[in-house]
Amino acid sequence: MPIPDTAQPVHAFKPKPYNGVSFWKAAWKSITRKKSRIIGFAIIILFTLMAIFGPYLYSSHLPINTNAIYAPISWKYPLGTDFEGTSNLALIITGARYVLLAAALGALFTVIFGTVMGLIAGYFVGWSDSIIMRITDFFLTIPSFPLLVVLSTVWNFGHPLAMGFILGITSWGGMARAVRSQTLSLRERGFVEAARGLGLSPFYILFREILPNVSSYIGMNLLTSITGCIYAEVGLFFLGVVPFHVNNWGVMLNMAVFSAGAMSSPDALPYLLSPLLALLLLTLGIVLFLDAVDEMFNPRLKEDV
Amino acid sequence: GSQSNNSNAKFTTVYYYHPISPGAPKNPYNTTGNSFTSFDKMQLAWSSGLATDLNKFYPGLAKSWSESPDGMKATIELQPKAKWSNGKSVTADDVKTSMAIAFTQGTAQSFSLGSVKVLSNKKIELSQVSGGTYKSFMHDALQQTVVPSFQYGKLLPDDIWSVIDQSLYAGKDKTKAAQAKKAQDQLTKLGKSITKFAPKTDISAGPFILKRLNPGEAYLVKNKYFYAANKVKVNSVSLRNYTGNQQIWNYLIAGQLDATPFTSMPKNILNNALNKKTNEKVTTPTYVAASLAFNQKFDPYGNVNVRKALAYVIDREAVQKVAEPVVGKPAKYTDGITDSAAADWIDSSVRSKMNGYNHDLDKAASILEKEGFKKKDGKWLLPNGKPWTMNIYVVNGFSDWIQGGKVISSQLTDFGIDAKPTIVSSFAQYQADMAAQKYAVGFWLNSLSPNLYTAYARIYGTPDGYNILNGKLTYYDQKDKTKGNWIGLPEKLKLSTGETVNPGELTFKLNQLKPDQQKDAVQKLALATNEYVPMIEIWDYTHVQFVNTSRFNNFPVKDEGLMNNMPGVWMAMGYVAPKASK
Amino acid sequence: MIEIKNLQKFFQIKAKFSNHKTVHAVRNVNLTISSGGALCLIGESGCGKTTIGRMLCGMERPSSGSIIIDGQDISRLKRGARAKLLQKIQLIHQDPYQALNPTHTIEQMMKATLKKVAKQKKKDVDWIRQRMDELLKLVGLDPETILFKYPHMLSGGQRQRVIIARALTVEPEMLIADEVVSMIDVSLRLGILKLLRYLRERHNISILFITHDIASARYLGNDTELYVVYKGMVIERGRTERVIRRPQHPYTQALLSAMPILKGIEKPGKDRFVITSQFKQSEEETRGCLFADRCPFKQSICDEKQPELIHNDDAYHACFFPKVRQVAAESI
Amino acid sequence: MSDTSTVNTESTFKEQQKMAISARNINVVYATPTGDIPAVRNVDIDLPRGSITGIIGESGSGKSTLIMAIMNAVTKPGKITSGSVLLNGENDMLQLSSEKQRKIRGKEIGFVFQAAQNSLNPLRRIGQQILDLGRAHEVHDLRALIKYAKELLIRLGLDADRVLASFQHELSGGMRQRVGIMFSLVLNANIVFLDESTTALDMLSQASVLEIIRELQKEKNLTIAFVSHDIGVIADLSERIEIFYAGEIVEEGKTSEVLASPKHPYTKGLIKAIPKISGDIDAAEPLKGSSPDYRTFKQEGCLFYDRCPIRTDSCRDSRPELNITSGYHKVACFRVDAND
Amino acid sequence: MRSFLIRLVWRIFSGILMVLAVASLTFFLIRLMPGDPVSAQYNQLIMQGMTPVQAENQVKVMYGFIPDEPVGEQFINYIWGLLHFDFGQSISYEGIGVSHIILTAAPWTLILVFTGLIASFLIGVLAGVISAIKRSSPSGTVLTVSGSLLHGVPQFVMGLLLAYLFTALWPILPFGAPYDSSIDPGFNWPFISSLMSHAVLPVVTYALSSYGGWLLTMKSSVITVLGDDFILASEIRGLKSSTIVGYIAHNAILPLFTLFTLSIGFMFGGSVFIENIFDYPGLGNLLLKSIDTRDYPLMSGAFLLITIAVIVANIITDFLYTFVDPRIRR
Ligand SMILES: Nc1ncnc2c1ncn2[C@@H]1O[C@H](COP(=O)(O)OP(=O)(O)OP(=O)(O)O)[C@@H](O)[C@H]1O
Ligand SMILES: Nc1ncnc2c1ncn2[C@@H]1O[C@H](COP(=O)(O)OP(=O)(O)OP(=O)(O)O)[C@@H](O)[C@H]1O
Ligand SMILES: [Mg+2]
Ligand SMILES: [Mg+2]
Repeated sequence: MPIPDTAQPVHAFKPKPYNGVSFWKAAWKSITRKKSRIIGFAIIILFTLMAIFGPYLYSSHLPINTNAIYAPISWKYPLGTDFEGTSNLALIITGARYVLLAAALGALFTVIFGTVMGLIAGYFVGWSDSIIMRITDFFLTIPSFPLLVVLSTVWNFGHPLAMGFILGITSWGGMARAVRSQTLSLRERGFVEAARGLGLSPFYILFREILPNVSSYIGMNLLTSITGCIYAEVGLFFLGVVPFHVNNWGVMLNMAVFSAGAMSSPDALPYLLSPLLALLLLTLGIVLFLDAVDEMFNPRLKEDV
Repeated sequence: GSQSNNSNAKFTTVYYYHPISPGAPKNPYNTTGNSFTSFDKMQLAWSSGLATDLNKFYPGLAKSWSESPDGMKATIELQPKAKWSNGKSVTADDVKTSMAIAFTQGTAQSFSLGSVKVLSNKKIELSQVSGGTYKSFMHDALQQTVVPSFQYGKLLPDDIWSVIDQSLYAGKDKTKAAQAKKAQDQLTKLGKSITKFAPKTDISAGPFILKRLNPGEAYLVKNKYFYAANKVKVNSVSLRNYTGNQQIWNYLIAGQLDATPFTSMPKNILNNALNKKTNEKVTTPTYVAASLAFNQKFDPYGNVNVRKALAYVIDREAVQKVAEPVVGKPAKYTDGITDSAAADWIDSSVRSKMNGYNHDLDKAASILEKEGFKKKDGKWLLPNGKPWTMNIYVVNGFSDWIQGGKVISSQLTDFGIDAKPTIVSSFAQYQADMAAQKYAVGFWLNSLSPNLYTAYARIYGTPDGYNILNGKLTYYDQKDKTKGNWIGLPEKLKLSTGETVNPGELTFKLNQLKPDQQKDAVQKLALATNEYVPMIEIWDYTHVQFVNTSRFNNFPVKDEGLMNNMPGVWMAMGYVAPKASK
Repeated sequence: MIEIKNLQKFFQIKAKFSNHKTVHAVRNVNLTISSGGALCLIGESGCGKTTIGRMLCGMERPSSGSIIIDGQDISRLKRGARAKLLQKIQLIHQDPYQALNPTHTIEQMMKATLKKVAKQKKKDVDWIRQRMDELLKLVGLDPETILFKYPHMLSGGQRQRVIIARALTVEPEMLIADEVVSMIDVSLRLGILKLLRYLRERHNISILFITHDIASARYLGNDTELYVVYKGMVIERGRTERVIRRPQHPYTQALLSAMPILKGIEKPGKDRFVITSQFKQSEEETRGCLFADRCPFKQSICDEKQPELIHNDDAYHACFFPKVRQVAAESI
Repeated sequence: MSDTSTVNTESTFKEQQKMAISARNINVVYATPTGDIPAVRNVDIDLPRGSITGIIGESGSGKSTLIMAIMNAVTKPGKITSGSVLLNGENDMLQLSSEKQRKIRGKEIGFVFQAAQNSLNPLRRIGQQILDLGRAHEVHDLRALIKYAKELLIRLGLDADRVLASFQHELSGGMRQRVGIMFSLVLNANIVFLDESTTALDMLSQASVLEIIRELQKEKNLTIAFVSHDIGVIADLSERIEIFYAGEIVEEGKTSEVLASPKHPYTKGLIKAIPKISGDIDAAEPLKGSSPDYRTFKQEGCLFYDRCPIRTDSCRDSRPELNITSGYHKVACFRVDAND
Repeated sequence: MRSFLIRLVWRIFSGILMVLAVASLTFFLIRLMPGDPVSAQYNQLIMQGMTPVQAENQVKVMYGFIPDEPVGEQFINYIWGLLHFDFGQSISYEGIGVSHIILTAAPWTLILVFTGLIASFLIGVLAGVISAIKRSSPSGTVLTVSGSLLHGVPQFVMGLLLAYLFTALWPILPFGAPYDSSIDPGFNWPFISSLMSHAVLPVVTYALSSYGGWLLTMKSSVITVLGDDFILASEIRGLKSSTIVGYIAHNAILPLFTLFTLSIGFMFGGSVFIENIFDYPGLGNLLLKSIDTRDYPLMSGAFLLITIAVIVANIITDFLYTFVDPRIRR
């Protein structure tokens, strides 16, 4: 009896190289598919560059000009000046590094804690699941911002790493819960069972079989967590409950409101609005870009054209 | 006809002594108690707070007062018409009870009160403890709060005065000393229960009485039993809770405040406030200065020449212009007291010996070089070759400090010292950390009062290790980290006049001298401060207040001493009248 | 050779705040599959077929009874050894749309297990490539065109073939095919059935075929043993053709009657009957025959006693009143 | 060829009187990112009154789309681009006002869903949903409606009271499917569409559902269109059969006739490929090639060209029409006779 | 019904456990605090113009003792106190029990949070339905864009903008107190209108900052439900469109309940900003003030009460959910 070859494909595909399309190429494709995504991507890149190179654009301390205190918007000061005549634009640019680094770290910690916890809880159902879920519930229920405020009195999170860590600690709950429920449903999916049947290690199953399937969710969450972390962090600085150095967007907000009287006097308004503008622009970029992430991680959308 | 119309006018201001909280008892001894100085919380008299005339008082419940020539006794006569808001008369007994309570609060001890003698229903005599040397005895006594004996008396045991007597024993007898200790403990315990006491009704002998309050404001109405009720032309007062300068600016600019207490503010806010024609600015002197202080434990600030060099580097005028443009004046001299006070105290001969530390970068550089510092690539290196970096600590919410710290950092950085301000989240934290010697450089308020002892104690008191324990001066070395000595000057300072002084002792002595005897000590202290620069004075504050004339007029703007007091005092003195509205 | 002895399975259905329910999913099942043999479990939904399969491949632990693979009782083995032994039995999933990871290409999938095997066998990368090609060709797929594809680019039949190819990477001795064709288009079913038969005949891989479509069972070869399962119990067994033509148990007959008739090609068996009452997972154990509540030929003893599986006429059945009925359709 | 087509139109005109549904020239297009998919093309279909018509085709061949189009209920991104659907020879479903359409749906045409498991509102009890249905169609005696529903449920072998008081999630798949049938009949619809109503069921359930459908059909003289990809089910149930391939009908006729002597190579292959309980197993052959996908729909010539064992070059360029071979038996193939 | 009660009891029990866990967390956090609360208080008094001796005496009066019993004992006493709703004594509010202070602040926060939550929920859900149904028309797009924009704006930014607009630029709304103190509190119009006008800004901030979330979630939920088979089935059965919209709304709103629970936490978290910006005397403001003054007992009390509010609200939502979703009910 010959090998039955009934499934001979009719529309012969041209043999392609084995490695297929690279992730980055496909990602780029999905980014450029829409104008809004390109704008979002550009904004994110802009801010990333700002965070990396911003501080090198200016001398290590920004020049002050006591004759241009709260100067209005002009060519020299595109976003006006602060209480000592330093350009707000320069402050925003040099301040981006801390804000973005801490937020990125925070999002990273959130995603890492959340994913690992969620994967473990969802895959190894049983006592580890119960324990992890109790902890997760605990962190989900405690209102995280007040917790951050309280923690700020114990712990000096002046360094972006510490700030990121604490932001991650307080916000991984939602992520863990979502990843767990996805893992729970994925582990019922045939391919996980099949992988187990084939004797693949739990490590392989968790991180190579299941993880890629939640990757688009993780990618989206990474981005939304970044905004969440930026808000929380800037919020902490704005309230002034953490010790801070100047040149930080949240500190600018704090100073604009509580020392410059931006709320009571239009002179200092640019000082208030520049960090707000930066925040909103970054958020906009992330929101626009988010659209592309789902597509980037979805193999279904990779090849079909 | 318009009288009744105006009587509805509500006088609005901000009460900044303590937060207004509905839960707090209506008890003046409670630090957050809902009892409001000058409105329903009365003293015997109100100090003018003027350095030039420390003993100038405005009458409160006391109509007149006199002091024995040796300063050991004060005789006080109460307002004959003074009554509590339930119609009962204010008597000498009330004062005696209040003084007994003052012992339980620790305040009576602080001005060496020894005994109280009721001379008549409205007359009372206060005496210092035997052997007491406190020179501001009457000054402090007059500022004691007076509460009704019928309300508070029952909180005290009948033998309260014998307990007080026992507690005051300072001799060598061991049994008596033990007894005194026990009595002191009993007083402390009593004090605790008194601060917790929550009277059912607010009984006031002041011009107003508390009607209602919510977490944001207190509402008081006129007390018809007030002894000078006819002088009080305001019918109701709304006291808003103080939450921050920004809030006051907002109210001020919106024209909602009839009197605005002192707030620090940037120039744009001032301009905006004055845009409102009915806002009137009132400036009076204050005795507070902002300084940059050093902890000499940290390298290189233990070196006096380094501190001097830094004083040359800082351009105080530029700092003040940014940080405190409205209510500040650049400090001329680093001498421990404000320049306005110094004018009265420092002779020109001494003054001429003082260094103005005028902005002079070359001089600073040459001093540093002499001390072994080197400049490399525009940056100063410490004598040990390490880079020189500096964190200037300031406090969140103290916007002038933050901005000052920022400007000073810029100046220092320009000069070649990497400096940056670090903002501590709360003042409580700041003070705790400061005392725990965590900061090398930070801002400090000095010269807090017209009283020179209090002024110099800001430097040569606890911060430098000098404490008064049981009336005796005790010194703690900086090595004992728990005692709060964060300045760390040597105990003995050799002055350029050749004299060697102990600033802690000199300061302590101020406490026991009459003002006219203080001058010599003050000049030595000022010179020592100038030569050893424990802190660099940056700016002096001026007391800028606002009154709003759209609803009320006849504010005591000419009377500096009165302006230093709360509006309740103004009203009791017949100031502030509703405007005839159309 | 694989043997199952007295296999039982109880499921505790956890209800959070009330009493737990117990489902007796598999009752005293015995079966033997020789290497290269084929065995087919049929029965309606919920009767425990899948559970038997899952217990066999170690996904589920039996409540009692033993599973003996190549003479070794797997419950007596240590974890590692058991896992190794169980790899000889591979489960092919019912749903080809779920059994493949949508984020992996076929190549990635095949490589994941082949790498492991290569490591054990100390083979190199070339061997992996070679083996991959070999296996894909074996299941009738063209490696060149299929390797770089993601599952969503394949048809149901192709997927099922990929799944089989992947199961073959670990060189199993037995495949458990749990309703492998029910999700595939009718026109493609036969291809998969023939593939299974081919594997069995040419590669000596035994097949446990689970289905509720008796017709499919025929295509695995005429030496296939057919086991009819009802409520976890085997109620009739015998050679496929034998059971179809001469069913003795009313339940088997009901199943055969339920096969649709291809008008114009087939005519219905003369004794055909349809039972309309629904299958219920009984909550209490009955003393009597499990099928009694739905049996059209029930008699009073059927409620009293449980019939045993007895040998009769070169087949086994569990019925007090066995009677051969002509229910299967016949060609015209 | 021309004369047959004239005969065709004439006879159809007459037949329309007897037709419960008579659809002409239906075209449905799905707009997708990869382009428009003509899921149903130029389909004419008639459902004679009181008959059971089976529609068979592979997954994705457009069966569901067709019957949705007949009800004018194609969902986005689909669009009916042309056609007419006469109901009992009169109202054109595709032209009626939406309110009239609504009244016809449910009341005159019953529909049992492909995914009948999910065709019930998960948040309302079955009984409530029957009442909703009654109110929507202005049934005045709701009590009687419920009574009738119970009757039907009992006929369908269910515990009626329990079912009416249940939520969807409390019912098993088979029960839901039966409830779906009840819904299609409870307003006394004469025309019932069943879309793969038994696909998810196992053998016994399927057999019993089919049995019930057959009984009810006889009893109420229903017109039924039954869609399935399982030729066995259709062969068993229907009188007439329509073979669907990639959006077009390739063969139609009486079931026994078509099965006994299939004309189209696809039909032939299909019949050969079904696992059968009788006959020689080695004679069975799998159908070659893979199911039609979106590329197939766009093909120029015969849609079955790729998989056809008897294709010629002309098959690639032009598409055969559905022509009568004998009686009601119609085939769309150029080479009808080639294989006989 | 019985299982319902058992579930209720279980939820409440686990809620209490959660509160105790949070309480222990705050207890030990506070023990980790840098700087001694007592000495912080002492320095504060000096700042207020007292002499060191006076300040020392005061501090002694306020604390009575310096807590130096073993931590274990302190912890047991603390938890024991909590069980009696005794949160200890405030430091900055002399002689007042923390429970008293937080209980006077709590109603204001609750009023703001719940009015804001309910307002944003109702409006957001309504707008979500409209934007889903009209998603290809301009009005739907406008709604969606408004939702995405507002969703992106952090609460404090929203608060600052509103505060600037309505207390500075056009000073038409009051802030700084929950109502005008010269008005007699009670059920009378001047009082109620004063109450409302003072609450407008914070409530609007809450509402606007969560409106976008509701809108977007509701929109996607409605779109999901629109694609559900049973909606198509209902159409084919000829149900009235009003009935179908009802079906859609009911089904679409269920997934929002999980969001609701999360949102409660978020809203209470926002009280820290919003009450600070508008000087509203609620728990969030209290928390900040207690941190400023390093009033640790008050701080942990305020934090604990916020957590308790969130937990209680979660339990309530959970039970409401069992009422609207029959799938959960047994
Ligand atoms: N994990 C489980 N927990 C509880 N009960 C289970 C579990 N798995 C199966 N069951 C029950 O065991 C019985 C047998 O189930 P099984 O899946 O083996 O049936 P099946 O014959 O394969 O049915 P189908 O044809 O639907 O696949 C069923 O009543 C089922 O409800
Ligand atoms: N919403 C849709 N969007 C795009 N294409 C669709 C959509 N629905 C159906 N199609 C396409 O239309 C064609 C016919 O689909 P239809 O659902 O009618 O097939 P079917 O014969 O009912 O298949 P099945 O047996 O799987 O139910 C298919 O090719 C399918 O890809
Ligand atoms: Mg199964
Ligand atoms: Mg379909």
